[in-house]
Amino acid sequence: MYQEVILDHYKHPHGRGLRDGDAEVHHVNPTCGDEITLRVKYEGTRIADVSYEGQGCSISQASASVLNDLLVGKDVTEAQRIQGTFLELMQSKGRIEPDDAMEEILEDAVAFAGVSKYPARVKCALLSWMAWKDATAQALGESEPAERKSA
Amino acid sequence: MYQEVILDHYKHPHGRGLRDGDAEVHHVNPTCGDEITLRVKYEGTRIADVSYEGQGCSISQASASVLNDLLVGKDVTEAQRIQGTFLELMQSKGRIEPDDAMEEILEDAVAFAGVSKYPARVKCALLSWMAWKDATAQALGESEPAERKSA
Amino acid sequence: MTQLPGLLDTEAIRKDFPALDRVLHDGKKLVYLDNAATSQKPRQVLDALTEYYERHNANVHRGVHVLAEEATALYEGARDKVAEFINAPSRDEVIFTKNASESLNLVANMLGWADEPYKVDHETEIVITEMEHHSNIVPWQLLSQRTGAKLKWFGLTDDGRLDLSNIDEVITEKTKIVSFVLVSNILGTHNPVEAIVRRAQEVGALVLIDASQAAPHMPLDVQALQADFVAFTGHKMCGPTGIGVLWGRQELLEDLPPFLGGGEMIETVSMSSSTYAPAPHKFEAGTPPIAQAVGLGAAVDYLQSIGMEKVQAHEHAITSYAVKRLLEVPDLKIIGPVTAEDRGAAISFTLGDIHPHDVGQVLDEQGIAVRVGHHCARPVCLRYGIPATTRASFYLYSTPAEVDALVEGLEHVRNFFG
Amino acid sequence: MTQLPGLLDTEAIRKDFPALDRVLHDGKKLVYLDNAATSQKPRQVLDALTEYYERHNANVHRGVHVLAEEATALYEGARDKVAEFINAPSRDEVIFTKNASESLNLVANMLGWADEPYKVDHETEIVITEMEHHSNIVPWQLLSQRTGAKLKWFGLTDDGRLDLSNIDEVITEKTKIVSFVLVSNILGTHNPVEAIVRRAQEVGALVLIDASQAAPHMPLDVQALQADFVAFTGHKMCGPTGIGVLWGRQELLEDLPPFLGGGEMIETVSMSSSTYAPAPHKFEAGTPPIAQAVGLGAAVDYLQSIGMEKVQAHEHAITSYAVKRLLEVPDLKIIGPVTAEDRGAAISFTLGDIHPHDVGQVLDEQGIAVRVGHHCARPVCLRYGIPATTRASFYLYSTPAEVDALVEGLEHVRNFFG
Ligand SMILES: Cc1ncc(COP(=O)(O)O)c(C=O)c1O
Ligand SMILES: Cc1ncc(COP(=O)(O)O)c(C=O)c1O
Repeated sequence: MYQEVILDHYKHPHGRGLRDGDAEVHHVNPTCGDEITLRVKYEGTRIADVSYEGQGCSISQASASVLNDLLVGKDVTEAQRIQGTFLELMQSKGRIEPDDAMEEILEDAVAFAGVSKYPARVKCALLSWMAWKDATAQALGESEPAERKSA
Repeated sequence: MYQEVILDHYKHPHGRGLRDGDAEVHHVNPTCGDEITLRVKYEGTRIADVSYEGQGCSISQASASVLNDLLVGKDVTEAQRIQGTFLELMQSKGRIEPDDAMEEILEDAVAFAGVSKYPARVKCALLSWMAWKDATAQALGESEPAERKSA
Repeated sequence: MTQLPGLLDTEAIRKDFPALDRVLHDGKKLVYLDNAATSQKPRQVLDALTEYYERHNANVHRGVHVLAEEATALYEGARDKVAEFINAPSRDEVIFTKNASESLNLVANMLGWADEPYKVDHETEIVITEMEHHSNIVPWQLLSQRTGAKLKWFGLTDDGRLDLSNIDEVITEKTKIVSFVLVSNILGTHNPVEAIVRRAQEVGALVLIDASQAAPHMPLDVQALQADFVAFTGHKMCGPTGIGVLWGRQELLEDLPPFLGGGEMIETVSMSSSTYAPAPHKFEAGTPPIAQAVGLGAAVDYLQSIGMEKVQAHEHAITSYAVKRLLEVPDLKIIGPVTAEDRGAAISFTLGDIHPHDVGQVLDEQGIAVRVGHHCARPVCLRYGIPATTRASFYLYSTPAEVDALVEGLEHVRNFFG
Repeated sequence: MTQLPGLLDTEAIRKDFPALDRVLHDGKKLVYLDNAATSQKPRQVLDALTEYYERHNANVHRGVHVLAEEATALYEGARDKVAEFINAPSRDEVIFTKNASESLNLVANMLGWADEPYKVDHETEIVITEMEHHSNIVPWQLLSQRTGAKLKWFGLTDDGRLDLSNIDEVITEKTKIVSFVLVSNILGTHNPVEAIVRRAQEVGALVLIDASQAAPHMPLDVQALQADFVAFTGHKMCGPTGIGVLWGRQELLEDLPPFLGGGEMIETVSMSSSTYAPAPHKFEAGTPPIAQAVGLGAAVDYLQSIGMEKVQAHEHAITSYAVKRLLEVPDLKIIGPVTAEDRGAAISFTLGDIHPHDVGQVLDEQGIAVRVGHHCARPVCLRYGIPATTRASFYLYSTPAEVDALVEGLEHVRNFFG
């Protein structure tokens, strides 16, 4: 499960550190103590920045780094699509073999396909993604209340 | 386990019916609903009568009949010895093969040796004997309080 | 051999159950008619247990090693199987306990510690019936003693049915919970769920159904029952001892407080306070009965490979035949419904004045295993003024020939004590 | 191969444990170092289970047929074996539960519903320690929330021992119960019983000892411990899942109220009230874990055939060796005592910045099964400021070669994430 890509992101995380944001959330995985503090910064519906601090295993750390890579600069709708695809992959119990279409959407994140075979680790991989979803709901929910329901 | 002797006592119980007594007790075996009401009549320390009414299985009924046979007319010390021997036999889990000495003491009651192999039935065989012990403690305890402790 | 419509191929089925080959008392083949107490186990279940212990044994959840992952997948997979077996809307509504008794106590305790609107206290009432198993009486007596709630119950008719004539007085606005048995283990009666559930819903009371004698014998659909909780036990349905089930509606399991505290049921613990995992784990403290859940999963697979409709039809045929044959025995009186309609495959009876202990013992000498006593339902014996009954109870491997053996055995009992 | 004094003949012993032959990930032989979570089961235990189900399976107590009598004798025989194993003054003091967690909750609940002098209420205090398993924390938190009693605890020293320096302030005249772990499942610490028991007796508090990590590994003598209750669990001591034990002093079991209500635990039941059977049955509601008790009896036989002193000596030797070898691994820090004195065979550690999840996963790829996380003792992790640990834990079949494999595996982990 430890793809080279994952180890790279773990050892050299992208975008790590807390910077200015519109909303901040703190998520914990109580079963293993993995933690993340994550901030999102929006310009309209465009993701200007995702910054984060945390501690945890290589999977949760690398996943946050990949998230930063993938989502920063995207429009929120596009980002939600990516998040949905990543969730689908992680919940596939190893049954999805990422194809070209999926690789186009997920880029480096397809390296996590192998993690989905390990139920105990799926939560690690999803920690930052769940935090991002939450933070986005807060950030956009406040300025555009109509969207709140869908969050 | 159903020795001829036991069936005889069951079908033709000796001394059944409630007659005058110095003490009366009511014992129940809650697991099977067997019940006995038993009275003892003493003349000094001699057992003048043991009378009883009850409902229950052949073993509990026959055992009361045998008790009546064995104990009426005996002195209480002798009766206690018989009761002790019967208790020992019933708790032997089929490991005691009654010898002549035991047969001398227990007479018909040795027929219950086979019952001791059936843990669920031992309580049935002992019901009347426990009732008798209790009633005796009451009857003699009241007139001779010094004996109460040993009951 | 007697041919009845609806019978299963018992010759094939019996090959799966090693215990049925047991020979007793110099050469008498076991006739096992004590299925309401516990069922025998098919080879498939024993193999699942052995395979679990020999290859996959580990503690579940949170483990990152292969064995822990396999054990978790097997344990949680058993939950999926049970959920499907009872048509639960969600697998997370299936709680594994140690037996039906724990399942029933679990509900009683949840309600004792609950907040409004569920809370049982001295201003509220609990409703059960006179035909409950002790495991569905004593927990409510304890709850009533400890909270001051009033315990009420439905009585029985002379022919062994629930007397619901006063249902509106028994179940009232004060009622918080109605708990009753779906199929009685002593009378065999199959109770009318709908009338009770309708009245309970009218007054906003929760409904708990004790399906211990139903789950093994007929299709069980918790959604169709419309109850809030359903309890049953593994060992009566081809599964191992040491495992029971409580199904409960998700929102209730979310709202109600936990019962046993410990490992597995928590989300996060500090010395001063803890938060709890979502159901079902919230109610599964400590290392669960892992192998036993796996065994129960295999039992469910086994029963479903035969089909619960077919099991039910088989038992109905056997029960009809047994009722008819038993009524031919002089002095035999069935305690409970004397037809096979709306009844399960447990038949209690008395035989003249002969005490059930003697009936059971003499039958045992012929290799026939029945249960005698009050069958953990003493109020039923009190109601009918008898100290005890003899009970023959059938299952998917029971045959008409075994009914015949029972009837013959009873003739022998009569002669013996005649 | 490394030769250490006091080792058992593991070559022979390992032949009894089929799971130890398991081969993982294309040809890697299982190195099972997760024994504190659960132990593997010897063939003898699996055979006892199968034999029970194939020949003797029936519900226990009150049955007059052969199978019911055999099942009862086997079940009650297992109680005799366990009583002897822990040197209980009476077999009737041994209660079978579903796991240690139930045993611990059982005591908490008895005290919550007890009369004076045992009653726990808002004027009284409960004492535990910071190194308890969640199963010995959450029941007391629940009891404290529900009764208003104050929950207090002993803290830990930097080297993983109980800090008893303030024992007279922690255990006071208000203390009703002191519950603590004999051997910690996360730190490995073996706690000093005598000092705590002496102080508890001084103030008249009851003492409950959680021996879950002791019973499998050393001679356990409940009389020598001088506690009032001792809890442990079957699956960690070569027994099946689904069975635990609570030993309690007879007079307490007589005085204290029941917990779960139902079949088996009663003397007589009517609709309006019930009386209870004497202990142990009073605390065993419903069909007990019959096969699991039989399996635990076989496990006890197995352990005694080897001898608990020898098991202890073996584990001491392995633990000494493991502590020494682990301390050679760069960046490895043992959480808990760094000697083999007064410690059990569970060793927790951190490895530099590498998260335990990653340590465990990479070890698993080499066939080495360890546990990672907070080990159901999160307050210990909080105390030492770490999110989790990696834990290797040994048993009677563990070998020095397995310790070597672990150390080699850890080197690999360091290189991998280095
Ligand atoms: C010290 C300690 N106490 C209690 C328990 C709980 O045992 P069980 O999970 O079998 O209830 C465990 C094991 O998980 C333990 O290690
Ligand atoms: C109707 C009914 N309810 C509850 C129970 C209790 O089941 P268990 O003994 O497995 O807890 C039984 C069986 O004994 C039963 O027949």
